[in-house]
Amino acid sequence: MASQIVQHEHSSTLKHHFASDAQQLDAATIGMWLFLVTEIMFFGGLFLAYFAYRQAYPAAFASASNKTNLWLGAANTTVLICSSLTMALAVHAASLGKRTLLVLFLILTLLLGGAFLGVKAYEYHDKWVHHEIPGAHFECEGCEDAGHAPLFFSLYFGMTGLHATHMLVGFVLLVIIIVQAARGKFTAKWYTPVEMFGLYWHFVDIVWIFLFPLLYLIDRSHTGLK
Amino acid sequence: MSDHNEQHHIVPVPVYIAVFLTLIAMTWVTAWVSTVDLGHLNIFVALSIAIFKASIVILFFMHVKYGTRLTKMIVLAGIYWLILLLFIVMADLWTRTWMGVPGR
Amino acid sequence: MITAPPPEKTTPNYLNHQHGLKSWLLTGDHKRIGILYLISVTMFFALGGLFAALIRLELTTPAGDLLESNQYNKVFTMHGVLMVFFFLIPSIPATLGNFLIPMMIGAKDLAFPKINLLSWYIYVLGGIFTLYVLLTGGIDTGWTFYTPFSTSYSNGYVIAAGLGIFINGFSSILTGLNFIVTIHRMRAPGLTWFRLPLFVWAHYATAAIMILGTPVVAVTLFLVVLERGFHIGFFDPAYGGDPVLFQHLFWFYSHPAVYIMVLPSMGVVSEVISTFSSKKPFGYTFIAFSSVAIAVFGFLVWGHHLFVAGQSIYAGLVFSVLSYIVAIPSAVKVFNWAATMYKGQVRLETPMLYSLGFIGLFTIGGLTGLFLASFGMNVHLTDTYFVVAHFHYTMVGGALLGYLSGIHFWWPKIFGRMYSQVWSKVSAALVFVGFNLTFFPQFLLGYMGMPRRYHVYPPEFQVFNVLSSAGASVLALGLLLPAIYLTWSLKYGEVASANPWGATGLEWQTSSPPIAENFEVTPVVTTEAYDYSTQQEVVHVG
Amino acid sequence: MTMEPKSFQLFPESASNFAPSVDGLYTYMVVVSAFFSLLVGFLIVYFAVKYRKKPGQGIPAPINDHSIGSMILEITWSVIPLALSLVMFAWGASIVFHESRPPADAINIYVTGKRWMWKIQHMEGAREINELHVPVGKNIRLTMTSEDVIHDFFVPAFRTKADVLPGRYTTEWFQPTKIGDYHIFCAEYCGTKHSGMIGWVHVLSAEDYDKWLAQGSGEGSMAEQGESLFNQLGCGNCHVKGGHGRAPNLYGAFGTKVDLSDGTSVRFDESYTRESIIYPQAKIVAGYDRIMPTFKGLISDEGMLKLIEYIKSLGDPNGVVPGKTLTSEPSDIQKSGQMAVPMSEEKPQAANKSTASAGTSANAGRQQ
Repeated sequence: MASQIVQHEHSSTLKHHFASDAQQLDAATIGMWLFLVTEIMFFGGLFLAYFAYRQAYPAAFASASNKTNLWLGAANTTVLICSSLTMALAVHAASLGKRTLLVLFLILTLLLGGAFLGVKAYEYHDKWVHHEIPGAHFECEGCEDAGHAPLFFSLYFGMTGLHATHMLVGFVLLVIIIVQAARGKFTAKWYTPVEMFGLYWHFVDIVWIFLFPLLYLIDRSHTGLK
Repeated sequence: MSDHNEQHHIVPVPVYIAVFLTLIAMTWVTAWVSTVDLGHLNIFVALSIAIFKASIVILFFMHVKYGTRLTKMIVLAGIYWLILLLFIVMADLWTRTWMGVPGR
Repeated sequence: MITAPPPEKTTPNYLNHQHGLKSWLLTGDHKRIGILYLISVTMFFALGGLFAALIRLELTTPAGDLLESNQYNKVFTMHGVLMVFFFLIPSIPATLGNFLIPMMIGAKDLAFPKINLLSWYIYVLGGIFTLYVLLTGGIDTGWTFYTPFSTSYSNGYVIAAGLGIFINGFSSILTGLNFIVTIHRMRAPGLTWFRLPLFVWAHYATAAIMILGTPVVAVTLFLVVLERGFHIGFFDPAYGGDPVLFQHLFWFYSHPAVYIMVLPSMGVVSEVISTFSSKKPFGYTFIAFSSVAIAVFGFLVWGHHLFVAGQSIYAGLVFSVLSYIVAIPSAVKVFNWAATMYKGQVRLETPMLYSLGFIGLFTIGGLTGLFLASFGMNVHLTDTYFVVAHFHYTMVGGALLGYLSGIHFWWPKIFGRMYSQVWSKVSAALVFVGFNLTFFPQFLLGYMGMPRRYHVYPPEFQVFNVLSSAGASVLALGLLLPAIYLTWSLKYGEVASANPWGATGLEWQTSSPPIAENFEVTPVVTTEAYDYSTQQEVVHVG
Repeated sequence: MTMEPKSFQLFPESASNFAPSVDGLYTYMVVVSAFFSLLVGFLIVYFAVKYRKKPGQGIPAPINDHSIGSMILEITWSVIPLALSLVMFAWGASIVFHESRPPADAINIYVTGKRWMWKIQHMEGAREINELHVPVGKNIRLTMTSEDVIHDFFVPAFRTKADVLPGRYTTEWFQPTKIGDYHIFCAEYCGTKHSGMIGWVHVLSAEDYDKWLAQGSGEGSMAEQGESLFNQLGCGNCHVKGGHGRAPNLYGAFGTKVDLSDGTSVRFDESYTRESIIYPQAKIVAGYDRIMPTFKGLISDEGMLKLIEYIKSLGDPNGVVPGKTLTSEPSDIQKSGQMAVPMSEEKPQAANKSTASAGTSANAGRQQ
């Protein structure tokens, strides 16, 4: 790119307490991965609750899970995987210093993320309409063992809600990064924020990769793909 | 200190595309398999596919395959501790009825 | 980031190279952030201590004559919450660790200075939530937040308190993250892993626990907040939820958390014992690896808090045997410290007195832990004052004494001043005597069966309670003294040399107080750790 | 109360079969701990005195690194403590196995914790609050539950305790060995008057106990009260003897293994009974339909215990040792194609008398 700054031993992006760019990048990567480890454990608590109660109340979980919309879930998974691809390609573009391509892929990622959240919001609305929100007005029409169904829906909203919160945070960060990218802040030598954000975005994708089968795909054999 | 000079390993685009297509395929495979009654195997199949999908995202999209040994160790530590949490607590739940005395 | 101005002529250091409140509140300097933590942690400690005083005062008589039951419950809850989450966990890592780790490894700063500052602000924010709870009416769940009491029955401000601790957790996570990256990637040339001071090893292990454990308690308290706020069920038996699951999640963090509190103290003690024996620590590698072993095995024993809680007894037995295994690395440390003094040149300066006190009290704390690790013994002892005495021996006798030892040891480095040697020794003696008088009787009370968290108690327990309260007043005096003479020393203390104790680490090779960038030139390490033969520039004070 | 408190003591009264073994283990641990505390204390003081450099002599000259480590020592001071502590583990484990296996001949007593009192029901019908009368020398088995939060039934003189959980049953047993009055404490923090949730165990001689029991309650035995509740709720309309009804046979069923419709099985115990009444659809017996309505909120925790005692009394549970299973009798179970739920229309008031807290009582029992 034309705007590229010539990098020397001490580039403008090197903080004073680091000895080299390599050390700085390495530190950022390790730091990001450690952060993701804390995220794994953070979601881990919810996954544990999920497995514990699914084991205790299989009938309630199976029939409550059938209340979710498999097509929307699968479509949303696809959307999120697409956004992961565009994010990976954005990092790729950044590493080659292709600014326009970088911005394009980031915007695509943003749009796909928005689509995911839109579908999620629609699903939440659907649950609201059907009173499938745990609380005083909870109903689970036709559920087996409806008495334990609130546990499934508490976990459903807890897990997808936490996931959606992560998406929202990612959304805000992504907007900032797009602006920075458009202004040419990143170069082929230094695009650490893009790379770190990519790790975050893929992590959020991975969480969904587990949420989809656990929340949408229990005991579908009796209902089929509907 | 590690002198880690290969700063970036640039992954070829076809690799990304291949991973992407596998992920999409697996998504629909797992959705379809769930409609086949495999009894208790359903959850194992679903989780195996999810673990496979997550692994290729971690290895290729997140560049861990090309990362330092430290990065790999951090990822493994995270997974290990998650399994520790899940397995030990589930082991308690599994064995709660063994004694045949409520609360023991 | 603050970029250092060109060096001035008048001995510039990190304290005086910039002035004004803004230069402190927006600093990226790990040393200044360490001091911000020092101030805030001390405030929370004082507050927690005030609640402790109320507890001991109330318990001098069997009847509830000073406080209402409800007030008493709020007092011990606030004591626990403040001391555990806002003092013990950040105490050494966030103050001394923050200050010293970059200096000990010859770095200019932690890897992420802005994140370091952010972690302090998060800590303050969490603290504000907790103070809000305190001012608006308190919380009566106990620091353990057991469900369904906390979610459905408590009449305290569970949501605000839960959020306060939830938020505070991220401060701990970010500190741990910063430490691990820094220790991995910022070490000076030549500083291999086995040349690291044991303080750094201990903090590495601590940071690992912070990263792996804290998120679990954060999400658990978050679920409690959701359950209480929106009446949705995660642990509520009304929906078939399992309160024991909450306890698993809670102790998955909160047991390793006691190692977050005590491991840094062990690091301090390793430094202090070696320095004041002028001898390389006996079994350096064993002490180093025992820290890591404690961190790893410490994650496998949380279930010994659940022996009588309705957990399966098979799970309980596994947790019991694992608890004994985690005791071994601690024993290894104690014996190695004692062996370090063997044929050393022992100087009984104040930090050494505190460290020796630590060894004695931590030994008792650890040994009484063996009582509680035994499933059969635990059934009788759990939830009694035996537990209270045990964890105060490890948390106060261990973590707090280690903290005081460290503060006295590095005070000349941090502020460039010496404190009164006489008063500090008096204070160390008072703390040791007062502590034992306070908590030893509680072991006996526990075996006799006095349950913890009791506001009123049967009269046969009074004798030991009076002894305990008497001890607490001595302890309080012992802890007030340092506040006075340390503050006094800031202005009137003798100016300290760069290395007043004849210690080895890199932090003693820069000036006291250090310059903003820690070192004039990045040091290159060529010798093993604790090489006392290379000592130069030694001035004794005292 | 009835007991003269002693002003000073180091051990609580020793009044159960567990007390001597727990005290024995305690003594062993105290000896080991005292030895190591004194050893470490001695070493530190001895080294500090022997190798002390007086202040004012400056920093000492470096000494030879002749003692910077020793593998033999490290192994010694790892292995010896490990061996000593594994004795503690094994000893403790043997005690806890003993404590976890109530003898088959034990007298069943039911405990319900409620903020802030202990409600106790005897099989014979006697009920008491914050007091528990038991005969000396007999095995006593407590089956406990809570109406609200977690409590803990702790008798220091018996050296045993167990948490009392809402929505679940826990068990505690002991054999009182000494006549006298002993403290009951709630040992799990349960709110404002936690320290007031105390009471007394009165250990009586066999004759005194019989006399005390004879005073009775006038309400009949727990099983009888359970039976009338069973009838009021209309349970017998479906749960017919011999299994001719729409619902599984309950006679002689308690303590057996029950096959469920999803292919798994569950032991018919207190927790399963409770769950099946509150969440009837959670675990369906193989061959039956999901027709039973929930009784959530209709039965108090004490009423539930009466029903359990009644169901236990149906048929002969002889030889049913907890943990062992009897074979269920498939001939007693008949398929039912019926659909309607023949619930009596009026909800029984007696069972419904309680309480706002009924909503929190639920089953967290986790059979597989």
